Amino acid sequence: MKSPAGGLKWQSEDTMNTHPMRLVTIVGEALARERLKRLLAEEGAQGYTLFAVEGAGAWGSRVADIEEFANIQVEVIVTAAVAERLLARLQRDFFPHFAMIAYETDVRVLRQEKF
Amino acid sequence: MKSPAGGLKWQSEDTMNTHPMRLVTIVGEALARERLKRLLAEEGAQGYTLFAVEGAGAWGSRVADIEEFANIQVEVIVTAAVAERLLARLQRDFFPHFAMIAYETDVRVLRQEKF
Amino acid sequence: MKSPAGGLKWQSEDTMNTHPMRLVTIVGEALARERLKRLLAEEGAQGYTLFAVEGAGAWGSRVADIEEFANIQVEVIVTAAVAERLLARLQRDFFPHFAMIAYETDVRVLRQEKF
Amino acid sequence: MDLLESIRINLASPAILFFVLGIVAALVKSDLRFPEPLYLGLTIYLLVAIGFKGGVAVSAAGIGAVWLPALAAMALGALIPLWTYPILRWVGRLPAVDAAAVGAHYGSVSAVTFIAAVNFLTELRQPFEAYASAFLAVMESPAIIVGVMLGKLAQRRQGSPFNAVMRLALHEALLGRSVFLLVGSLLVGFVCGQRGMDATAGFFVTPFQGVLALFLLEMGMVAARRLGDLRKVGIFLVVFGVVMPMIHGVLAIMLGQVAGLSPGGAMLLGVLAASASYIAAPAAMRLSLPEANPTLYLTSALTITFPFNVTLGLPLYYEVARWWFEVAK
Amino acid sequence: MDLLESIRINLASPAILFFVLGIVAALVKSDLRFPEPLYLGLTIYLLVAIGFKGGVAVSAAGIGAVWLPALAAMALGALIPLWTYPILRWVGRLPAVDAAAVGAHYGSVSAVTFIAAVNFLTELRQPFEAYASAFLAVMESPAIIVGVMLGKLAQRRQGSPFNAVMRLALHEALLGRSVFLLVGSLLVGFVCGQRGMDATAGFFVTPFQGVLALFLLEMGMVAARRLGDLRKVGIFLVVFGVVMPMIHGVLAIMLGQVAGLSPGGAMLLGVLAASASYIAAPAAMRLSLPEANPTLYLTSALTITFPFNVTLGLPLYYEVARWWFEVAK
Amino acid sequence: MDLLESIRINLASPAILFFVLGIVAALVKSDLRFPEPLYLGLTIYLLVAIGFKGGVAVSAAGIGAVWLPALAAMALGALIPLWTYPILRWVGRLPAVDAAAVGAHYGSVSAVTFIAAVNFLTELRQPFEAYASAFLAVMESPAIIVGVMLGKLAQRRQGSPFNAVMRLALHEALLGRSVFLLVGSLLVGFVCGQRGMDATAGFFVTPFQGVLALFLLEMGMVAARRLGDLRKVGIFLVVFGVVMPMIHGVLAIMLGQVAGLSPGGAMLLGVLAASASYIAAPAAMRLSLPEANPTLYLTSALTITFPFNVTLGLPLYYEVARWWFEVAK
Ligand SMILES: Nc1ncnc2c1ncn2[C@@H]1O[C@H](COP(=O)(O)O)[C@@H](O)[C@H]1O
Ligand SMILES: Nc1ncnc2c1ncn2[C@@H]1O[C@H](COP(=O)(O)O)[C@@H](O)[C@H]1O
Ligand SMILES: Nc1ncnc2c1ncn2[C@@H]1O[C@H](COP(=O)(O)O)[C@@H](O)[C@H]1O
Ligand code: NA
Ligand code: NA
Ligand code: NA
Repeated sequence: MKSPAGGLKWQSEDTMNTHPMRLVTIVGEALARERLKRLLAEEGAQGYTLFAVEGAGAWGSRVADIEEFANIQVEVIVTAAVAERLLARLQRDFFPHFAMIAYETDVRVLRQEKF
Repeated sequence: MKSPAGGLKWQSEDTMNTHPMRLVTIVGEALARERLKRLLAEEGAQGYTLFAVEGAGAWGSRVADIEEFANIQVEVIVTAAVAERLLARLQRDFFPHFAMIAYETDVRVLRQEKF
Repeated sequence: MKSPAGGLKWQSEDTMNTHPMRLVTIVGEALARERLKRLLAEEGAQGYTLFAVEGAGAWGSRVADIEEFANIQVEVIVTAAVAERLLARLQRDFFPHFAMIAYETDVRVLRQEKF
Repeated sequence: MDLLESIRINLASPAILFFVLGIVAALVKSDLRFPEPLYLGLTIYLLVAIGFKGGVAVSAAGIGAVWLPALAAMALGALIPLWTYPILRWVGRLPAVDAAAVGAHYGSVSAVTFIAAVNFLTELRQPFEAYASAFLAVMESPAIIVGVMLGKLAQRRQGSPFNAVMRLALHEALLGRSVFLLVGSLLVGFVCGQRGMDATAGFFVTPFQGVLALFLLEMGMVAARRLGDLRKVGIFLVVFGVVMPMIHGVLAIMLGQVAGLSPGGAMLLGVLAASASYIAAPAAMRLSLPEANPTLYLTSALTITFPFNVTLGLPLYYEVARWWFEVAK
Repeated sequence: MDLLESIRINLASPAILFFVLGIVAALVKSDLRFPEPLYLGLTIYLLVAIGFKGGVAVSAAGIGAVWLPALAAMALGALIPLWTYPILRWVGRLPAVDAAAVGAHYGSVSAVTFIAAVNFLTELRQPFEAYASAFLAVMESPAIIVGVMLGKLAQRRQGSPFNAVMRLALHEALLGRSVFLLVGSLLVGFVCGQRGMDATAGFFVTPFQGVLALFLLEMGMVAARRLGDLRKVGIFLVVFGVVMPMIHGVLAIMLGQVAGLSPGGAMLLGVLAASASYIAAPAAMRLSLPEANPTLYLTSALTITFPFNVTLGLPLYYEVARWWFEVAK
Repeated sequence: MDLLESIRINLASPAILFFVLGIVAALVKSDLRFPEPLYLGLTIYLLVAIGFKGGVAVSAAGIGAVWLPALAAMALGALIPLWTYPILRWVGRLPAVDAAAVGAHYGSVSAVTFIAAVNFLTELRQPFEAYASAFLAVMESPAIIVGVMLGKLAQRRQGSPFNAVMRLALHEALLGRSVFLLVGSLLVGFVCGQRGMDATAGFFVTPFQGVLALFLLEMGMVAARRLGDLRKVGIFLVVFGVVMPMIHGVLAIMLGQVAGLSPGGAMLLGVLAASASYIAAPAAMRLSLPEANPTLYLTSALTITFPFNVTLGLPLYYEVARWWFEVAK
């Protein structure tokens, strides 16, 4: 019996083709781009998607005009284990020095074996 | 007892470092940019992330070439209370006049105190 | 009784104004842009949002400089039924030929009738 | 040279041919795209260059020669929404707020149409007052402000308070990107004078006509993408979008002659009056009169009036100016 | 002047040196990046400028002088996939669909290589038929269409229906961005003639060579980022990517001489035949022959043939043209 | 001509007036924006053009004439952080790591300030050594490296290992976008020489001054957006950001005279010493000294020193150079 909570049925984590996975989203200084990529590779992410964004937060507003002061958002789909390691390392190695936030979302992917 | 539904364990809203929070996403006319920023500030969001996007919806297709007719997506992480106020005000003040959609997602953030 | 799992209350799928819906996210080659749009229209999506992104995955890294080799991310909010048809067709018609991933997320929208 | 010959010359100019190519690109669904930063870069260049050149010209001619026709231009812009309103409201049967919004667009101006007119005169070697860009700079805002006031008065009972809306409208009308760049560059050019022009002509003058041609390629695509909306706006607006420009054009040419302009300068004033804004005015309307229907004003300004003006309008206003200056002599 | 001297001159030109600088940038992992809109802006400019100039030249020379060599160019482009297919399939042991796809790339052309060749002749003050850009415009599509047909025939049993795929291929081959811009600007230039050129030379001619240099900086980075894929394609394709261009180049130079071109014009035809498409053809293949492996055709066209052609190929084809016209006299 | 007249000429130049217009745009909150690709395109153009021209000039003058003043320039850049460190640390009471970071910025250079100085001399028709861009190219990195070393030594007990950080700093200082483009284009220009310049002057020279003017419009907005941070940095840094450039400028002018430069060339060396980096240095500091507070160094380099230098600094250093060469004669 997968889902005792009938009201949650629509979440359908048991759909035929899709598999639960974590989407980790990181938003912060574009200058950290290469370091982030390296972190992702080290922790075993199989890919990533990167957006040029504009933003504002505790460290002030980051207009998207000068790359050196610009923002990026990185989204990466990983297993729960990798997500936890990733978030822990972000917390430890990146947050003290970079304007940055991170969060995770539950998603369901096609082709689990890719991630 | 947190999770009676064993199958939902992977959602791990009880992970050590992360805290449940709401991600409110707004997609619509770039012209509303400044008003949206003001709304976010008024309702107590501590930051936001903004994307230049292309889109299509009920109000027709918005190719990303002329800024005046372009689209933006704004993502903002807030508490449940702020999310509700935000969505209510979007519904009331923005939807009648702007091509716009909004939705919320459950996410888990690091450093809850930031939001 | 909607939610037997007290700990999941914050997901509030029962908030006054919002309605559960699926967000399908597709990331892949920009060259597939027109085909993807056609697919979305065929399967009954009422709109979409499209991002120019940079990315890396199994098919190598896709720097955002030459459009022909660039990446896009498409996000589309649909009903559960449409989401399933969409994912099935992506799996069948797109994945064998294009560098592409897809996943779905549970979201809660305002104005359900739009989607 | 007669009207047909003028039309032929205009249609065979690079700028207009690239405009047509852009329309074709959209119609055949070529995958050609101008990403927004490119569009924005071309816009900024064109506005800065035309403003700067105008400012240098004002400094050469002296404020004394410019203020009277500039004032006439502003007055004309401010008045147009007042008489188009009743036409749109009662002949065209448009809702009040839409009548106000469309009127604002036709009182305001299109910088690109003006630049195409300058191009056209340059190709014909017809002299004109180079400071006419100053008219462009001052004619963009007044009609927007008048239009928003009309619209708000017409729907008094509704919506947001009058003052808040007017503040928004004023900000957009006076500090929106295109007005700001035009007026700002005009002032810069005015202060620099010829010395500044000598230093920067290699950028602001040499490539100017070619950049316009490339930009019109993009504008052709933008206009043609809205061709489908023609059906939505109805026959009245299509006629309005062709006839009103001609009336305004002729009126302004006469006004220009009275204000002491040359035939070339009067023709440029005519083009300004005839043109309809499709950048500054829509942006202001979306923010200040969001109740107005953008399909109406965008389609008429961008898909009817703009193409008409740059293809047939320019030679027409030119011949009218030449004829009127003959007659009035 | 001999081959070595020609090579020296080419390698010391700004365009090629910036190309090398781009390769270095990628190799040392500098954080230099050209964002997509910038890349797109430069591409659009180069294609429009070369097409427009070509069109003006066609209008000056008259269609009569152009149609025969243009037809020869098209035929050559269409035929190349037919003879590269067996070589790739049975000598190179490539799968059928890959043999068809690679052949399409070598029958089609690279606009940037052509522009670099024009640059090279200009620096050497070697005269050439300015209307040669017309050959560029007509040579891009035929090989793509032939290649897709070959590929589809080769895998008849499989996949999507032949007609649907050919429709896609035709759309991409005839209306893809680069073909559309080249052919469109050629037509614009043809209609405008010299008068249109006079108006826009400050944009389409004056900065042209410098823009090319900047663009090659970016192309160096793009090509070098794929250097790692060289290992994946195998030695056969590396040899193919250098030898076939030389064969095609020589062939086309002879053809050009027969068709009545000058040595400069024949060399340009040689460059077109020698060059391999890395924009239009890959896009068309991804959409019409998605089963083909992009690493094979992209690496050979972009990372082997393109660098070879712009560095050593240009002087080589130039010397061959000079020698052949001596011999054939 | 005296100081006031020099200031008047500089303030009335298009470049500086557009800079002021940019400041106004930010202050009145106009919706004018330069999207990142546009900013990046202008930057790349300016760096490549100035580097390339410098390289051509070096090849004309010969390495023999350049190496000595270039070495002096490098030494000066490397030394500046050493004496600004104690001032910032003990007079300004900044934390050690911030003192090191700010010093690195003032030892490094601002390419845009240098280009504005070249513009200024060109407008005044004052001759200068065109190879002075070589000083710009070699002065960007040394101070960054010295500053990072200082900062790491000052916080030895903490954080990441010294060697790893220095590798990062070296990579950023030597291969960061601006250094790479400047040095690379310099080499390209050096190899091409005048022949390459003739081919590309229509792009690298003709529009150059105008592009700078447009770019300064954007820089005005960028600098003004940080005006609010002035309150955060305290009065000491404001004074430092105006006084230190004057001291460094005078020092470098004297050095330039000793090294055999002309008054124009010495003034350019002065401008380099006086300028503070706001692109390469901040990027390197964020990565190599992330503990340093960016508000301090960005505000002082970008919002205090940069505007001071381009408005009042340039005429000042010019008059100092003229006076010193009189005195020292
Ligand atoms: N509450 C928020 N919602 C969405 N994005 C945020 C939020 N706070 C910060 N950000 C993003 O994260 C970046 C860094 O945040 P900070 O470290 O707070 O300056 C900002 O520039 C934003 O793009
Ligand atoms: N079903 C949808 N899925 C994703 N994005 C959408 C959807 N519908 C609308 N949008 C986005 O929201 C914008 C405004 O929508 P509309 O008000 O329907 O025109 C569109 O331009 C799209 O970017
Ligand atoms: N694990 C991942 N997380 C986020 N995005 C990914 C991931 N894997 C692939 N992608 C995105 O999907 C695109 C196509 O992936 P692929 O088919 O694996 O090359 C990549 O270019 C990325 O933008
Ligand atoms: Na008007
Ligand atoms: Na070829
Ligand atoms: Na300095």
